[in-house]
Amino acid sequence: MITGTGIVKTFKQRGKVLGAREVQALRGVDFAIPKGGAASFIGESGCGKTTLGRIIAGLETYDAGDVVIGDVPMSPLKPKQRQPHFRKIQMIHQDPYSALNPTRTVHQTLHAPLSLRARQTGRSRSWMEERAAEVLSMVGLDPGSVLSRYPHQLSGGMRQRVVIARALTVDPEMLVADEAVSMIDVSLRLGILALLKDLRERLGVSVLFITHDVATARYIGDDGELYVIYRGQVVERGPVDTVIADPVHPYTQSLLSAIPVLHGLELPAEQPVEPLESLDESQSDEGCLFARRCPFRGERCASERPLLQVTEGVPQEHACFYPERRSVIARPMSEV
Amino acid sequence: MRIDGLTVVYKTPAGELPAVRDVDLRLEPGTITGIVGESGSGKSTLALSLLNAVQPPGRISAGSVEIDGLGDVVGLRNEQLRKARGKHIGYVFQAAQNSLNPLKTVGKQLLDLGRSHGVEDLRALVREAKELLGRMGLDGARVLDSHQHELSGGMRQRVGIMLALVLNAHLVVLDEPTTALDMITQANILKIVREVHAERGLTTLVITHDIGVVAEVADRLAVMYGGRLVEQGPTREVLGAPRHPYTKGLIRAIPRLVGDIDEAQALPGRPPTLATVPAEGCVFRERCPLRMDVCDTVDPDVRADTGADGPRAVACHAVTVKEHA
Amino acid sequence: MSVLLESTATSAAMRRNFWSGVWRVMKRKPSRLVGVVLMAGFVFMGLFGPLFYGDPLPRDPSMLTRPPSWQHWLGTDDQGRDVIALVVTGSRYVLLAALVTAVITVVLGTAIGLFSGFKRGRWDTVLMRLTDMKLTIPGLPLLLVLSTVWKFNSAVQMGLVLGLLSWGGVARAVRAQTLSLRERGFIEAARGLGLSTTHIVGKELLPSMAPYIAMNMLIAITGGVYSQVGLFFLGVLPYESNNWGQMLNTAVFRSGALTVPSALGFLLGPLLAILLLTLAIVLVVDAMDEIFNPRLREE
Amino acid sequence: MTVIARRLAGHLARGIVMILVVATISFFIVRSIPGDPVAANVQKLIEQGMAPEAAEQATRVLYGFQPSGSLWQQYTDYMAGLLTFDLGQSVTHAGAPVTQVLGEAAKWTVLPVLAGTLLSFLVGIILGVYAAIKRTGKLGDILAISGSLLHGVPQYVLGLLLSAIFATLIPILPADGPVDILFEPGFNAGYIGSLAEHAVLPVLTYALAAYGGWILAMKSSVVTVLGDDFILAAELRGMRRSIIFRYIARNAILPLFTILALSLGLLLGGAVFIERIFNYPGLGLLLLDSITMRDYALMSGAFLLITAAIIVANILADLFYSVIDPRVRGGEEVGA
Amino acid sequence: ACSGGTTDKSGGSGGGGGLFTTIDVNRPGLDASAPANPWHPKGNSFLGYNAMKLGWVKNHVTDPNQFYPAIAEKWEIAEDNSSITMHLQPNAKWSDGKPVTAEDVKLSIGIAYTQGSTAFAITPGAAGAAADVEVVDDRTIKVTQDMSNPSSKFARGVLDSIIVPAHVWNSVLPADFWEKLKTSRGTGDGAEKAREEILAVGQKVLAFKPPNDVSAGPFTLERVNPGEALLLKNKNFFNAANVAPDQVKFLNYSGNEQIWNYLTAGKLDQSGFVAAPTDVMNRIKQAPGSHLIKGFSPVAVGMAFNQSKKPYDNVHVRRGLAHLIDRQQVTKVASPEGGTAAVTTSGMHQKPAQEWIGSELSSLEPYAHDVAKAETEFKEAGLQKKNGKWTLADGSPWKVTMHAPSGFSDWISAQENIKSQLIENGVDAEVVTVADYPIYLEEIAAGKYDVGFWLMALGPAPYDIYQRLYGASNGWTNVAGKVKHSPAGKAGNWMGSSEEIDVEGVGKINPGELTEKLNAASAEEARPIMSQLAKAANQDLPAIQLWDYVNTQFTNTSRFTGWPEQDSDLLRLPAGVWIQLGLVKKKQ
Ligand SMILES: Nc1ncnc2c1ncn2[C@@H]1O[C@H](COP(=O)(O)OP(=O)(O)OP(=O)(O)O)[C@@H](O)[C@H]1O
Ligand SMILES: Nc1ncnc2c1ncn2[C@@H]1O[C@H](COP(=O)(O)OP(=O)(O)OP(=O)(O)O)[C@@H](O)[C@H]1O
Ligand SMILES: [Mg+2]
Ligand SMILES: [Mg+2]
Repeated sequence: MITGTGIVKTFKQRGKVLGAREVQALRGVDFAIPKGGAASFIGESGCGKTTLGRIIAGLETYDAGDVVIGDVPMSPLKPKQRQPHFRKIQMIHQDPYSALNPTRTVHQTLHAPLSLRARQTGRSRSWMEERAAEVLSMVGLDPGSVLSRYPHQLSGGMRQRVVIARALTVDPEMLVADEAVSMIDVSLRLGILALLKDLRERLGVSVLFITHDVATARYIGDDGELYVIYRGQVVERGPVDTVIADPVHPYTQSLLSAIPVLHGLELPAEQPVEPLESLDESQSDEGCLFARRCPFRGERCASERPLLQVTEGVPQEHACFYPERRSVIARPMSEV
Repeated sequence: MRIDGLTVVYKTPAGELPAVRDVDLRLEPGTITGIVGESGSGKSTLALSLLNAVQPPGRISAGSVEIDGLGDVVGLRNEQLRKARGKHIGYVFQAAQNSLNPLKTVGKQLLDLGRSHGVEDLRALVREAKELLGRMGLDGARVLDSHQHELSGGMRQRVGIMLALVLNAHLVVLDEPTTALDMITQANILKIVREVHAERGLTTLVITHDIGVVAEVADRLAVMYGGRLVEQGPTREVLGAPRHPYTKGLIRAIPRLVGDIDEAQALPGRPPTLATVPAEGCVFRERCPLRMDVCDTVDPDVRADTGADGPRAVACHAVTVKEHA
Repeated sequence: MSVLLESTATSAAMRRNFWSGVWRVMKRKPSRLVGVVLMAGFVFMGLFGPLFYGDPLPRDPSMLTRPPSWQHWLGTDDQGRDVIALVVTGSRYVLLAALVTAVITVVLGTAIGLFSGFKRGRWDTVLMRLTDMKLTIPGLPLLLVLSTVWKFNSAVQMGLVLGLLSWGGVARAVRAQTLSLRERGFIEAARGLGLSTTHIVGKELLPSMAPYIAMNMLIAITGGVYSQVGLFFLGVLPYESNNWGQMLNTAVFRSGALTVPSALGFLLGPLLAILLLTLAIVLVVDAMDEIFNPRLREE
Repeated sequence: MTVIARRLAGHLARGIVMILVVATISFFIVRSIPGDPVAANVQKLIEQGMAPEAAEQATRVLYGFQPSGSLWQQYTDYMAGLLTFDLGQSVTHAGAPVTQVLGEAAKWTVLPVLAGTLLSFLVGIILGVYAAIKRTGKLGDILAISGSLLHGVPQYVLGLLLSAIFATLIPILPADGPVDILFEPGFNAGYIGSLAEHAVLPVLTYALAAYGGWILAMKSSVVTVLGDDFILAAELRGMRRSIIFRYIARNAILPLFTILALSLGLLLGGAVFIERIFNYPGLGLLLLDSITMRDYALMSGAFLLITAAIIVANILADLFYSVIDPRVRGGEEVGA
Repeated sequence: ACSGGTTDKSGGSGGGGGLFTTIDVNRPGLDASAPANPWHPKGNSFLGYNAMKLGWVKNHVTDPNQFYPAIAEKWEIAEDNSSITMHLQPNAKWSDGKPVTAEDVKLSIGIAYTQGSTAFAITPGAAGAAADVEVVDDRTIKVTQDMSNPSSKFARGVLDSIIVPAHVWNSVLPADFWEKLKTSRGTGDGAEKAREEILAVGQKVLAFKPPNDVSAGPFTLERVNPGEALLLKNKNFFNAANVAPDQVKFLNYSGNEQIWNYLTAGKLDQSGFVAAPTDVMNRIKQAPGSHLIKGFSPVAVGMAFNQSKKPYDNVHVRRGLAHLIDRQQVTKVASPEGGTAAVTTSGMHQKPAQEWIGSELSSLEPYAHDVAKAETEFKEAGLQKKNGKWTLADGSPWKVTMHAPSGFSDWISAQENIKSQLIENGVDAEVVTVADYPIYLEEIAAGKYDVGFWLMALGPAPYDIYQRLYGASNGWTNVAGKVKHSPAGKAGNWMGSSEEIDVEGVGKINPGELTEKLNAASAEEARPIMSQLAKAANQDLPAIQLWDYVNTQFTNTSRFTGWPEQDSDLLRLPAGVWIQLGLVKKKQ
């Protein structure tokens, strides 16, 4: 179980003598991912998804709130002490090419964390070799042909699998996949998604999935939760299918409306929301963060900020004063 | 616009390899045609060859690109070619890439463009530009006064579209118009493309790797694989009833927002690169579930027929065999 | 086990591939071969040059400062010694000092750059301010000023001081590289996996920068040669009986190489040596640039 | 404009700190020079036949203004003097203020260095463009290699070669000082002509020394710009060649301004060689002379001035850069 | 406007017959900020041009008291050197038109006292100090010597004084100066205090900046640029009619090569000696109108030993080295034009040596280059030859480490040559340089070097000649007229010769005392002493005399003629003296 409570992160544009600029990347994010569970985060560019992922993976510090791994809160610990805990959470990067050292073969790449582990647990060299082959098989690669290759000799999908295999060498409890499939060819995407789901089921690894393609969130597992982030705040949270099918927050609705309709396979939505204008970062922080862009804003929105809450008749949590279910996504032809 | 037998080769240490092979494509006036294909399938190369702008070490080795009122672009040289670009064919670059001179304001670049094409009334040009930008939901005056870095990705893309259209080009090529854009911005841009296209009666070519984009805007859809056009036809038809095994696989591989998630299946194997595209036989055979012996040696012909919404074409031995059967 | 065997076999093949790539790069421009040959020549000269001549060098008191002739291709110096012999025997001091300079420059520069780029934070700020400062203070004038305090008694000391003064550029460049590599996923991944800093620096960062560092080392060698020869030329260092810079000094300020042509050979000797060394290193660095860039190598 | 002001403030602050540090360094170097210059000078005068008392007196006059007191006291005096541009007095210049001596010498350094920089800049960028366009051909190779060679070769090699060729072998240009000694200084054609004639070789040396750097920088800059999408985009919009060329040139030259300062630093630092070889009475020669004559106040002064010039050049180059680059002007950080 | 030869680069406004160009070899860096003060170490005051003395010493080889007239037209020296009476030029005027008077001279002498120079020393017991200055009349002045410690060079000391105008310089001397001077000649605290006060005045003198140059010489300073000093002809000079150049330009230079270039281009009318390699010298000679005039220069250079260091304490080692070193070769390499190889080590320059000891010179050991003899000497010293290398008696390695100051390229070149010669004959050697000459002097005096080059045989006075070998550097100092010897390694005695030398055919002598005697000796008295010292120096070899310097001057007849002859005594006086004496003529 990995939980986060009220995580806040503010970036200061550093350096210049006068006037530092501040960016509020996260404004108090709560989340909870049970062991073997899955959570997907969506939101438009710059809403803080990557930042959150990096914080959870221990690669970034945070200003307030806390990450709790198992039942150990991280804040009181010194950086050195946090390390073993954060090692249970492994990050899968968006760009599989840069995530692998071009000067090292797959064998060398896997060897380093394995030998560390072997040293810690007093295991032998042969264990390392076995384990290397094992994790590669786990991600669907043939150890024999892959081990001696350099990253540039692998395709994007294979590289991403190697990255996942490397993460598996330390027996992680959670994988943080930041846009893990967006740079992979369309035809190969599903393979990686299936792999992540498979790992969850077989190894009990939980998966934190960050994406801008909502559809992919469904492929991590149907028991997963979907978090919609807007400007560093979670505005809607609930089971994936529920949120997709019956979004209540206008922002979620806009986001889903923006997904292209596959004419020929799908029919346009019944209540689509007009596309939003692009995000303007310099907007004021007063009231609801979404108020300025919101097509359905009410009078409370300008002055008061809604918090994530459960309201009557709405299965998912949301941060809106006027939640209303709208069917904004396309319908499959087959249903009609 | 008619593309006939277009072949573009790149010079590599392994010799000249075709990135686009024997492509026939017809863009009907007033339609939006979408080309989809995975990375490296030759989409950009094809797009550039429409303007006879393939960059060295590449060159157009065969075929023609006939444009109404212009003739064969492949045969154009220097000044003629330059004049054709911009005035007849508008080209819109990928969004996040910087297609604007970072040191000059958009307005100045607009004037440069006008001067390059001998526009007499620059004032009118500016007016036109402002109007176009306004139509796309931007404050024209402000945008013209801005430098590239002062504009967001979506705004830049709109400026790109404006520059492509301001000289009244009737043919517009958009290469990956929404890649690297936010989905909300993407939806905006797509909406604009559709509207402007309709308003100005353009002939538009949208090139993308995202089927969703094509499905959203295009009337017709062409699928590229390994430098070949493997299938084309009206978007709805191709999506709804794909014929080529690659098209089928590709559509099946799209993660679905609705419906049964298990309907989607990954396509086995991986897309070819210039060096791994087979020199003869069907380019797709390595990943094809319907592979036959003939596929190894004979390049399938394009088989065209006319469907309900327009002509369809597919290049696959298996389809041909099935039809014959 | 078979996996391991196969991997060593392929890495041998990779190595072969590498060398054939190197050969390809070399062949592409024959000038690069010239560079390699020149470089080998200089190494040979520094190592074995002095063995070919007696100590002291043979001299002919009736042939003082003579222009080039068949007997002495670059003429003789003011003591009647052959200029080529002087250049060859003088190379050891110059090259040794330059090597020491280069090693110190690169080791120090890399260490500081790596530390700074890797640690970031306050240390980075401090070290980079220091580096900026180092880079802003003009090296040669500083050396001149230092020459009043420091006694450059041997080639090694010379190299030491020069090395201590010239790490700035390398540090800055290595830091930039480190920072950009740091942003690359694989370093972050290694940290996430809990790999030690030693591993990250030694196995992930350094190998990625090795070619770059090697090139810097070569360039640092030329830098070392230039500064010490320059200082000797200006005559601010204690007299050294056989050194390229001393030769320049004597040729210009004592033998009038810039007034009468007879001493030009004496002047040209060390100048040619420096030019050839520079050329050698420029050509080799040009080749290395391609060799270590897999894309260019395989083209 | 605020960005520029902020940058200027930052630079100035840093520049001042730098100058103080350099002043401190040179102060302590001077204090640690072995041997007592006063005693040594007495010895010298005695050797020249002066009576010991007289020698001591003469020396005292020369050194009478040397600061006295504790090292700390001397240091604070020195630094306080610095604030009022008082660098002490030069022993070898009859006790004239160091600033005056430096001012006299500075013009012989600054003008040729600027002329050389300008010349090399113009020629270097033109040939750099050429080298970039022809980078795959023989000519490009030759330009690049010659650029690297010239960039690498130290200034004294260039100076000596030029002097040997044009002053000794084919004596067509003078190398015996800044001006023909027989001309009466003043605003007359003969004198000015002679000044110009004597400046040819030093300026040429400066130019050659910097030229390599320009051509290499310009080449790589042009290659980068050529690869930039906006150039292809402009071409595809059918822009005129001349306009595209201007786009390339402006964008390629811009980053070169950051190198300008480096180049000036290189030239100023190398002035000592060029001035020695061509007997130019500039700052470099002054520094060299002050070192050989043990004129410590002058030595630190010259060193300080050369460093300060480089710092100022840095600041100016950066400011100029920020004024002409709209990205900086607008506040966005480019590069690092 | 001016006729006469111009250089090929003609067109300079100042070119032509009216401009005389020269350099001041002693002051390469002309200083625009320095005052026209002859006592200031960097002052823009050029002897013979805008700075005048009472007389110009003739530098006679044996008689120190011969002069050319300057401000003093004529003079009488008392038989016993006890006084000198000078009569000033009747029409001597300052450049501002005021006459030069005895008061001017007196003030100048007063200033000279503050500088402690030769005849006007205030140190108690100094040799040859003046006791009294008496203005006889407006144009006559008499100076008497303090006869408690007389010097034969007294008159020279007096006439060698620089004269400045009282109406400009008055302020530097306090009103009670002459009383103070009197007090200072006594003993006790009062005298001590007075001396200190006078020294304090000296500082004021050095720092004094005359508002403009008022000269009694043929020229006045017009202006100084960093690159040059321009002097204009003084119309009021007493011999102005015979002064040829209208202007004199002193040129600044930063290195010898610059002078070589000036000379090869024929741009200088005259220049003092600048070391130049043979090829450059030939090139200079080829310049149109260019001439080289050589004369006697009373100085030689020797390789001196620190006898506190082994094995240099052994005279046979020194002699062996003397035989080993080919002085001809050394001179040819190091100073082909500016020196002649020393015929032998006599402690004297060859020319005065002939004057002083004549035929006896030939009986001295010439230390001809002879390797066999060197080996014999080394063996006698107990050195051993192992594998062709000489080692010390105890078998430990021996390396001759020679020191030289950095800037002295001829010395370094000579040492490099000696080094080669020594190594070729099995004696290991090295050359070490020291940052600069003052430090060199300091360190050599402190006994830090084994072997160093040493200027010797200074002239022309006999005392000066040997004072370099048997003076302070070897332990002998004159304290209040008494000779004192400090042991080796103390009080600047770095050579460390023994106090008494048993000279073959002469017997035991104390060279230091003998040298001191030369101070007051007449030429006749000096002759036998010189002979004894020559023998001592030749036999004991505290230094191996390498070469005698030659006074070489460059002149150019393109614009001016009438230069001194070869070997002329005038060569040792500044060219300004040649001009004021009317020798130099415009070329017709
Ligand atoms: N290191 C940093 N320094 C300063 N600001 C940062 C930094 N990293 C992120 N930010 C800012 O924090 C905000 C959130 O960034 P983040 O990368 O988490 O967004 P994201 O949701 O991952 O966006 P995308 O979909 O584009 O990847 C952005 O405004 C970004 O500019
Ligand atoms: N300059 C070049 N030299 C050699 N090969 C090239 C060059 N440019 C493109 N190619 C090759 O041509 C093929 C087609 O490239 P193209 O850029 O047209 O693909 P694309 O479909 O646009 O891919 P993407 O989706 O990645 O933009 C690719 O295999 C590519 O490797
Ligand atoms: Mg992100
Ligand atoms: Mg593309």
